[in-house]
Amino acid sequence: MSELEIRGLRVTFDGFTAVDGVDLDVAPGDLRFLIGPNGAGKTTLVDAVTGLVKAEGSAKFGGAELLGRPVHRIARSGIGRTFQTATVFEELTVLQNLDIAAGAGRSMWTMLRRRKDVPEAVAQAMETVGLTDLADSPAGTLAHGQKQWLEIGMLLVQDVKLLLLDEPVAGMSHDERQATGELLQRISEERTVVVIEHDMDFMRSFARSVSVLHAGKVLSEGTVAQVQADPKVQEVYLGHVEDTAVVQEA
Amino acid sequence: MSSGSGSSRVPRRGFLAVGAALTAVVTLSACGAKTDAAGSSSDKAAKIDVSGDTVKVGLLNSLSGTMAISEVTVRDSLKLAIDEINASGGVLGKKIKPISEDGASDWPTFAEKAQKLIKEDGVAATFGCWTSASRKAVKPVFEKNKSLLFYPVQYEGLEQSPYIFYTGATTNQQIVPALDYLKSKGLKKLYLVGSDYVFPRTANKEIKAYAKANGMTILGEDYAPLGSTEFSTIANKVKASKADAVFNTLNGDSNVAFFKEYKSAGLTAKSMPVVSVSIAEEEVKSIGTQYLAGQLTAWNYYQTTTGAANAKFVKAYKAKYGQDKPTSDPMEAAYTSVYLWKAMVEKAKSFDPEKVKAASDGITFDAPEGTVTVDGATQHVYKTARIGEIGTDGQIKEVWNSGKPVKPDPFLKGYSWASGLS
Amino acid sequence: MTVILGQTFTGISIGAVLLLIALGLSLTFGQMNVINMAHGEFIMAGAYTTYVLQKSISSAGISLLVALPVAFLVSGVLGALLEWLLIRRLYLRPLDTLLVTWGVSLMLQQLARDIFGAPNVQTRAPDWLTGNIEIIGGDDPLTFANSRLFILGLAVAAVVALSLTLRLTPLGRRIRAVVQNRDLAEVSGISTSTVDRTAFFLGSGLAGVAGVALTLVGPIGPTMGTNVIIDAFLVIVVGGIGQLKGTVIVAFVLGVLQSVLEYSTTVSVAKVLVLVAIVAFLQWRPQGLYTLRTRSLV
Amino acid sequence: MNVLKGRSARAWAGFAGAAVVLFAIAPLALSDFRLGLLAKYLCTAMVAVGICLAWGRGGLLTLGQGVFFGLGGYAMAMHLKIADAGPGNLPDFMQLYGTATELPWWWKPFENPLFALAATVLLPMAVAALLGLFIFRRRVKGAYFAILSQALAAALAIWLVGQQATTGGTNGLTDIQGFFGYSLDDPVNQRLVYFVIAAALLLLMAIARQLINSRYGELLVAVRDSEERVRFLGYDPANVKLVAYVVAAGMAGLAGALFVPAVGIISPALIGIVPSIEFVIGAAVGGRASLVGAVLGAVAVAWAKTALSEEFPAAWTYFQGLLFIVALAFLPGGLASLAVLVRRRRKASPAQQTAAVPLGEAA
Repeated sequence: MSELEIRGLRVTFDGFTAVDGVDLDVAPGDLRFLIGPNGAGKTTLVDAVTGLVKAEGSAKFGGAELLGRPVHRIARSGIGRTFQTATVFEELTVLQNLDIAAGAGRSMWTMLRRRKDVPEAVAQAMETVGLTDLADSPAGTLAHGQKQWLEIGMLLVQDVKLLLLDEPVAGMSHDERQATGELLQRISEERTVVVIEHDMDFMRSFARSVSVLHAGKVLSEGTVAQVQADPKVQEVYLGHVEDTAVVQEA
Repeated sequence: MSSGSGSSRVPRRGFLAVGAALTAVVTLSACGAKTDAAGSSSDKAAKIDVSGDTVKVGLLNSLSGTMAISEVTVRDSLKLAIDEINASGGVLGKKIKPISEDGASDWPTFAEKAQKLIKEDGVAATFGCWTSASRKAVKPVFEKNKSLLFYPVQYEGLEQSPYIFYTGATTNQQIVPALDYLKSKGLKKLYLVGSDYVFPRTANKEIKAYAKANGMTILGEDYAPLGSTEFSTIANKVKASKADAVFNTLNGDSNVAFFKEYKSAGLTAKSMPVVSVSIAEEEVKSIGTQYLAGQLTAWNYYQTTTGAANAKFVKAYKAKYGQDKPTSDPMEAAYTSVYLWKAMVEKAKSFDPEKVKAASDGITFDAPEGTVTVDGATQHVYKTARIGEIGTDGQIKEVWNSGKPVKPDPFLKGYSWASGLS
Repeated sequence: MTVILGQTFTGISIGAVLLLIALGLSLTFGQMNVINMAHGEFIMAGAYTTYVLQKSISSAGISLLVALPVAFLVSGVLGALLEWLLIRRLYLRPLDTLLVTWGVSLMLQQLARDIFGAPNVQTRAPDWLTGNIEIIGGDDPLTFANSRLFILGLAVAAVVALSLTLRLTPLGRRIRAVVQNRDLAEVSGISTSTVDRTAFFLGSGLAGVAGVALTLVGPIGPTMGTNVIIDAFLVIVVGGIGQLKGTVIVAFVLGVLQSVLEYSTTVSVAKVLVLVAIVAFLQWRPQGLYTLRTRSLV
Repeated sequence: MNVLKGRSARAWAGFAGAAVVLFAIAPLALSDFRLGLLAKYLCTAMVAVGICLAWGRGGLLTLGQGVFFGLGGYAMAMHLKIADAGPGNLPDFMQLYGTATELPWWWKPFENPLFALAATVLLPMAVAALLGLFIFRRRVKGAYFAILSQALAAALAIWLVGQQATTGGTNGLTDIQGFFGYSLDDPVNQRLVYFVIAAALLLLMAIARQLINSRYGELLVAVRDSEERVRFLGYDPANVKLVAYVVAAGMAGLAGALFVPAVGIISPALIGIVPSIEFVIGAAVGGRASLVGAVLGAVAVAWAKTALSEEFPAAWTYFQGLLFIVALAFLPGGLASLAVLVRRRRKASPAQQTAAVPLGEAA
């Protein structure tokens, strides 16, 4: 199991600095929550680590530098992510979605043949995220929460070592959040999980550690209790920290 | 949801089906090959449908696409001639029934429609085609089916198909006389401008050979892609060359842009005349006399050509299609071609293409352009060459003619300077 | 020397024509990302408007000047109509829009053929536009054609007018807001459908103006639009989507490139070389000359 | 599993039925002329098979298929022209328009029938691979890709026209007499050509079907719908698209090659922007994502063109325009989506509707 190690990460868009010198260490087996107000640079940070935007500085996973490599290479080195709006392949079935996620390393010959049966990893992942009964439904017909789960399932079959989840429980009911949180805890036993989240309640229930981002910088870091006690954090959130759910926005 | 349902569960055993299909192919195609082993069939001339009291002829012109502009007028004059013939009793006692097909400015379509006319409709002869490319596309069809095509447009020569009659000018009836005319006027430094296709390139090859043998110089040669409408650079080049005259083989839309640019560059018919071989009355109308007045054209016929036959033709055409519709050389050649075919058929007393061909030599017709005579050896027509000047009224005024019909010489065999050309 | 100057001017004037025909596209394609293949037919509509007006107004000069606003209106209304009938259903499917508008363009061409006849029609240019200005006299004169200068002026005026409209007017602000964030604009109370239609009206109207200009240099016929449309799209693609300055620069660069290559090779070769150069350029900068860098969702 | 078996049986029957129609009924029912036309339509259908794969499944709007069709066609026609001319002779048009006394170097390899045959498919594929490599790597997509394709089609057509002495210019290569030793004059051999084309079409459909049903086919749809997402799963979408693009190009090349003996001509007019767009329309009308739909659509549109233009040339233009508008604006799935709708309505299975299932099993 490897560690995510970010040093001096900077991302600028036409003069605007979205991420401004972030240092971040996430240990193996951690379940780290990234919180912060809108525009704090949370999503951009994940974008930079996964190769979607260009960045300066360094981001290493398991000792290997990620910056500057193409997106699919980073993905193949064991880093997976989800997006704020669930992006699954709507016209494909749940099974097909998962099968594709499982198959980046397949040989040409395997690719050109039909799928004969359900691969073991796919069956397991379907079981884990509770979509076995819907295996043959097009992903486009799934409820919102189910799509989020399908995405997590895709990361599982992809067998990534580092999961970067962007607001995985947005739009879920209370019960669904609870189930998702428990799932994340189990997953993080063997992998490293980083979650961007606005839902403070959810964060308090499941985070092992928390980093607070503000204006492109890390404002505070530690356990939930430590962070909540930090006056700087309270100032940034203008007291909203105490609310159960901060409205999330794009 | 940009596309249809990706219904995903699909059959597995496609390959089996393909296997079956392939077996079927092999069996069937083997049959085909075997029957052929006897050798290629020899006589399979298309059947001409002469049942009933009509005889069918095909009219093959582009009625849509870029060439429709020109070819519709040819179709109209073909119909005029057919109507006149029918009104005076038809051919061998049968009324002519025209079957009009659209070549759609697309060469394979021309070939397809030619096949349809011959094989499905059983036409006795076909009239039409404009571009060399369409003629080249249908030529094998007419030759294979031993059916006749009458081609009414001036062209680049170097062709003599046994199943095509060429009623437009070949090069020695249009381009060579135009060069003779320029030479006689002392215009010896030429600039060549043409569209990028067969006719201009071939014509310019001949012009260069002529120039070499006649002490003329070619200062430049430019081709624009068909349909090109940006001519400022070419106009600059022409202007900078200080040529005596321009020989213009541009086609269609390009002429409009060329002459507008020519005038903008300050060039005029006085300072540097342009001789065009593809601008007839119809084109003058769409370019505008503002840009064309005083420029020269080379043809075998103008609407203003004198004679009773032409007066009758122009009057009949305008009565049928409208007073504002001009008549032009290809239209006249098309009109004439129907009458020539009629005369051949009547001389042969048969619609059979072989007999019609055999009867063709020496057939004459008092055409709007003057008397024309078919040369049986080349299946071209003796025509009078004319140079005209475009007037401010849009009419073309004849300024010179060859005096008597010029014998067609598609391969320029009678010209020593052309010996290396084909 | 005069050759170089002459060809540069020719290149700039080719660029001006390109710019005029591409300017409307920079709005509909560049800003709204709609590939409207019928744009060429809006140019045609502008040209035929000139022709029709000249039949009723005998003075060539006056009819040309009157034609400018009238053609803008005619093509603009056609564009708004097209947007309302078809394009608004297709905003999420840009490639389908391409094929649908190709169908529209076929029908408009045939319509023109049925109304005005298949042959080209002619318009008379006013006398003050048919001559030329002598810059260098003498044996090796350098002249600039009046019609080309007029088109250059028209193109510059149109660019200025468009960029001022986009920058200064409330309408322009709305258009930019919708382009940048459609959903946000919608919730901020902007009627995006009205903005779309207005932008389409403007873009298509500019095509009409280009059509008037083209009557001075080229044929006026049913297929005149198709002859220029691909070139116009290439200008936008190379310039960068949504970038007026990219469109302007690229139009002139391509114009000069075309004229230089035409002079030193042949027109066909020049055409092929320019196309190849464009493909190569897009290898280097796939998003065009200027791009907006933004944080994008997937 | 029963459903699966039922469907594969139906597809089997479909293939067999198509074979019977193409190999038995059509040749018996149609005159030589109409059968020749059908051969031509089937060639456009072969292009449509590739378009179905690349556009319908892969979302690549291939507006430059004319280029590949033309390359295949020219490769075939060049060989046939050389063969017609006989050893040591130049093809007729070169004697007429050219100055060369021997074959240009780039014609020479086509003297070899095997090289020419391989080139009809491999040449378009190689060109597509080269282009695709550049274009997809640099993530040129959507509108850019479509417009670039058109620009290339235009460039190739203009170039071919300009090289009259060695390519026949606007005329193209015409008057092709023989097809690998068989005279094309002979109606029996024309039928043979038809059978070859019909068999090739079925073969291409089988290949496309296999690709669509394979894991690759699923991945291709995934790339079409969300290219970035696929990238985050560790695939390089450029390669995925490249395969579909190259296969489609090969199919268009084969279609062009077989078009030549069927129609007897290949010319730049078949390569430019307009024919390239016309190739797409058939697939669009029939249903771009459905193989059968695309093929039937291509044949139907080509047939409608012949039928309508025989009667009303102007009407054909209106009709063609209308086809584009109706098929794409109002029926993006093409006619095939109508068939699917009908089938769904007949079955009206409630199982499909119950998508929202509560969570529970997660823990």
